[in-house]
Amino acid sequence: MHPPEIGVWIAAFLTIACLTFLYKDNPFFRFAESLFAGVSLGYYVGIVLNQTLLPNLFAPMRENFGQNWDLVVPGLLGVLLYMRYAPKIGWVSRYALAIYVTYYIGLDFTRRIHGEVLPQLARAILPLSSLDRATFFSLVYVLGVFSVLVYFFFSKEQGPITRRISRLGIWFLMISFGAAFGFTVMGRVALLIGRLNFLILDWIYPTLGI
Amino acid sequence: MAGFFERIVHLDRRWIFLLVLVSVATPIVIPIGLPVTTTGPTRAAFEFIEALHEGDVVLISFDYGPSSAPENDPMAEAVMRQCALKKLRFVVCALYALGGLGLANNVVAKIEGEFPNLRDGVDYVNLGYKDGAAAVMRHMGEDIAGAFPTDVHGKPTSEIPLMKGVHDLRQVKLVFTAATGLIGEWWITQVHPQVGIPVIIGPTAVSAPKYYAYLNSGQLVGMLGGMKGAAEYESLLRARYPELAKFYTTTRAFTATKGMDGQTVLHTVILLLLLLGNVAYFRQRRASAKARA
Amino acid sequence: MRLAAGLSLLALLVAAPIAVATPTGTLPPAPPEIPAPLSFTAVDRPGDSGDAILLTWQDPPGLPADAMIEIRRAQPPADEWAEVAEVKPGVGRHVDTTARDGNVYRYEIRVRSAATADSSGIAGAVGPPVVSDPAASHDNWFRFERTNSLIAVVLFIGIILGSIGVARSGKNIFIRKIAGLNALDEAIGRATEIGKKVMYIPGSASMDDIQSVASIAILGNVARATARYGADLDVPNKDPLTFASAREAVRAAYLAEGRPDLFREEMVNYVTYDQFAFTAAVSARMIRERPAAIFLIGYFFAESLILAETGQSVGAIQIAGQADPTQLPFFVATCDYTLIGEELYAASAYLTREPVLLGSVRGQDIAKAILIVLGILGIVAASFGVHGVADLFRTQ
Amino acid sequence: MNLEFGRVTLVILFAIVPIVGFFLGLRAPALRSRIPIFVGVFAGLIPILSMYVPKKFIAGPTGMSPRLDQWLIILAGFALLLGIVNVLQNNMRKISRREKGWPFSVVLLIGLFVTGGFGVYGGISGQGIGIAADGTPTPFQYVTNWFFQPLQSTIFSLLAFFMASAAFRAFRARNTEATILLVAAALIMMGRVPLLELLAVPIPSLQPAAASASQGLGKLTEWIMKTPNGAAQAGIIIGAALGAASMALRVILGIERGYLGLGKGE
Repeated sequence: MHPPEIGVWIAAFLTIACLTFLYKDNPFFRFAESLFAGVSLGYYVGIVLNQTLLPNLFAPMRENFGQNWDLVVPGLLGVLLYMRYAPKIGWVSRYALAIYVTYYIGLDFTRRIHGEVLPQLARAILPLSSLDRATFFSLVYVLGVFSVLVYFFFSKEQGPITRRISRLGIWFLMISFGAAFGFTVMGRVALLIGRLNFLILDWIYPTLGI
Repeated sequence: MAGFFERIVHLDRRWIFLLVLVSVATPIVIPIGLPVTTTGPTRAAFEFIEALHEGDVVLISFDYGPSSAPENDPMAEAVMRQCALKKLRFVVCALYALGGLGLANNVVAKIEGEFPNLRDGVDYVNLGYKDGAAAVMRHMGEDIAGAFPTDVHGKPTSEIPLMKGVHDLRQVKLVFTAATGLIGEWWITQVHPQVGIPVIIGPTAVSAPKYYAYLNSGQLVGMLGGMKGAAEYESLLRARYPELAKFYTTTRAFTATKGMDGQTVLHTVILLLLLLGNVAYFRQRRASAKARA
Repeated sequence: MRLAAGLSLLALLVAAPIAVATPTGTLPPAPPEIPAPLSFTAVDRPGDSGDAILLTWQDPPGLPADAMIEIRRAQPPADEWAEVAEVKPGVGRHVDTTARDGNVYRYEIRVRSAATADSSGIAGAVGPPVVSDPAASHDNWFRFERTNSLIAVVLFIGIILGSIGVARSGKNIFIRKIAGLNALDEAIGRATEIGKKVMYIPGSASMDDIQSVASIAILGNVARATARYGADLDVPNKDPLTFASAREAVRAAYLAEGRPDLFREEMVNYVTYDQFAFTAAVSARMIRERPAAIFLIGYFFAESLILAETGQSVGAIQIAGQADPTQLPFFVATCDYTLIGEELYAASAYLTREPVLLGSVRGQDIAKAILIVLGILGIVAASFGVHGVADLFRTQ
Repeated sequence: MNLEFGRVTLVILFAIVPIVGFFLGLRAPALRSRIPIFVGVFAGLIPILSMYVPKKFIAGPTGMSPRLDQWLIILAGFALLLGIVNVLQNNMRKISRREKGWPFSVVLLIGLFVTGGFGVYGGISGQGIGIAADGTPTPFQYVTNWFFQPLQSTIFSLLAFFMASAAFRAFRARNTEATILLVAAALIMMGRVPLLELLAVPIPSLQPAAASASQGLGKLTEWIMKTPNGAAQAGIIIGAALGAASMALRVILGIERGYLGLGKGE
């Protein structure tokens, strides 16, 4: 068994420095946190340059300008973003932002109705005719969906009936939140297991020669 | 006694942190080996893959990063092992920007080591990473080689034997996405409606509840929810294929099944804390009501 | 190798009719006759972007057990048939995505029995071919399978614009109390009193997510309040485009309140693009500067709980808001108030009481009411045995 | 030059119109906000149309909608520099004024320049940022493996601690709603792991009973997740989707424009 390499020692130090934040803020954590902010930003410089700009902008333009001449435009729009630092004409950066935001918002618009509202409604249309356990479950489901929707009515003052239905909706929400919380504990513990695995299996054991 | 409960109600959270640390670290050093019970979505996923035929093509998409690797890695490994045993051909890709490719390479290398008969380009192919997840997916729905012109070694996708007859996702029998965030959901909301391909998702435990709605509406075939889902899958796999046991019993390697020991201990500790917190809360409330009366 | 196979196929093709014509007994027994597929058509695949031809047929009765359907194509006037695909019986359709718009193709389809000699006695025997009319692919104007979704979209747009119109004409619109938004002023007021800052985190998503856009709208209102009270505001950002938007919104708010003197560029600052580096830096900032009010509004991911728990531990009033359900449980558990789901989008209407915004909230309510009615009608119909009601709402 | 209809239209809408708009805006301040909003209407309509109109020029692989998608990925790439400029400004100021904790700003900038430098070097030299041709990690990959990833994973793992403390504090049966929250969370936590088996470890005779009870609890967990939770999630999704769609409409039509720093009637 080889002793762990220097990288493992660095990683172990940074791991422990981050964990000390749980006890209290301290210079080790502050060092790790500042380093993390810098390194992560530098990381994205590398990622964006190598995985976005080079393959999507520079390479296509260099290899086949005739097919990709239009990519000049997003490049220019990108430069427009920086115009906000030019005091007199800062407003031209609005073009870049407006195009970016409205395109994705438009994409989102149909996705919401096409991909969320209609399929979820289709799912709630369940036959409730027979008297068995499945029907009871369907009834619970249907009640849940519609009572939560009633809770989200904003522009109507609640009458005695809608108030009760919307209260039921809140109960469904609370079941869902509690359940989702309980369900998530696992995933978070998994992350901690991952870190402690690293510290114990990759750092402590090899260092001790186990 | 009242003083004790008073202290519990306002317990410094650092004591809880210490308790968490100890209860997760202990099982790593001293494993327990608790049994795992399986759930419906995991069984549905398992049986769906079991029902595929030799030679069918499965897409395995690495849509997660290193931070959720303890949850997602065992899922991807388990599904790949199942593909290898069933002689399904699998196409690997990574759509997660932050290290999805590195994880895909690691898992593929691990499975290559376990199944020396697998031939790169024939039984599986690793297409590597591509930026712009949603656009790439839509592109794959129309033309896989267009979305991934080369595999991870730079070999043109169109020349890879496995990809003969696999032009777009319509010729693929299943997408398995091991996912940490939104990307997994896009397979369901964008690709499934586009080409009608069945999707199985291996989400992190946190996003799993959201996918029940998709399971219910039939947009999802099955799901491996978090580390528990992965451990369930491992136990299904070991039950069906005893020859896999060797990968799941080494002491040094990490498996989801082992992770479940730490999970169980910590869940027990949190539940005991909840109980204690509530008992203390009611004791204190009664005490203050008495004081007022 | 392939040539030899082709030649032997050709020989078989030629030989087959002769074998049928010859009286049995003098020659080896005739091979079992292989039927031809029925009603074969080749047309442009409807509702697509071109470059695809849809082939449909019916499997003939009496197919050999291991038969495959072989599809070939030629480009007239040339008569060279090239293989397109081989599919299993029972499918009845195939889409040729290798077709290119502007070309005319003819397709040929025939049944091929197993290629191995021992399964049916004949190696790769093929049945008589059926040839399609010439077909060409083109791109289309409408996806018919999305008719239901288009109707829904048009209806929705109509409802929203109609309600906005009604609201503009001066009709008073009621809006129910949303506790989290009522607390907003109180939280900022308290921060001003004790001289601590107000921290507003507009989520971790970029401006391509509509929750970020909603958050920026709320930030505008929060910034107006801090400008009015003279409280210090701190808006750390993860996404650079959200950062750009947030800065514009805050600047505009201070201007609108007539306090441009109080606006400082550093109020809206950029931290880093990494989710957890951002979380670490902002959590540390919370511990060091102890803001009195923290707003976590927008699209958050796993960092939600770290931020909210840290904010809770420094004793800040916390108001969270998110439309996506995944992080809501953690906000509900750790924050004083949480805007849940649609409440996030109703917030700017609630805070500004602008008729246009109120009108669109009213429109959403009408849409919800219609959905509930449709859902209940659907359930009633389904319960009385009407099939396929739910399919009306399924999208493709 | 590829002069497809869709592509030329994109260039006219999103390059020519803004250029004209720039010159018009120099003279007429009102147009400084109106033309961007006008351009935005088209940017918003393109993806909506491409959903229903499969014509090549709009929805084909190189049609307007996918092409605009590719454009905006590039635009988003440029945006990062906007953030970096701000980080430089803020930290340089801290250092030059010797504000409290300024040495940590130095650490931050070193991290930024070293990592970013490795990344830029990898891009310019053609070496890339992953594994080099000889199989060794590039400097960028080394920093990623031993600095970036451990830091990221560790901060993420803090959630395990915060889950426990948040649960302890928040899940108290104060009223009906809080009680429902508590009970649901506790049931799911019990059902997700073989907890009863763990408790039965000291008493072997109880183990079969524990296993079957655990199985039942697992089923209950599944039902809660699927039915009441699934229903509530569907309700949230439908409501939020309507809210989002309505907001989207307002943004596309230029009614909601706070994100551009434009108030009402500016």
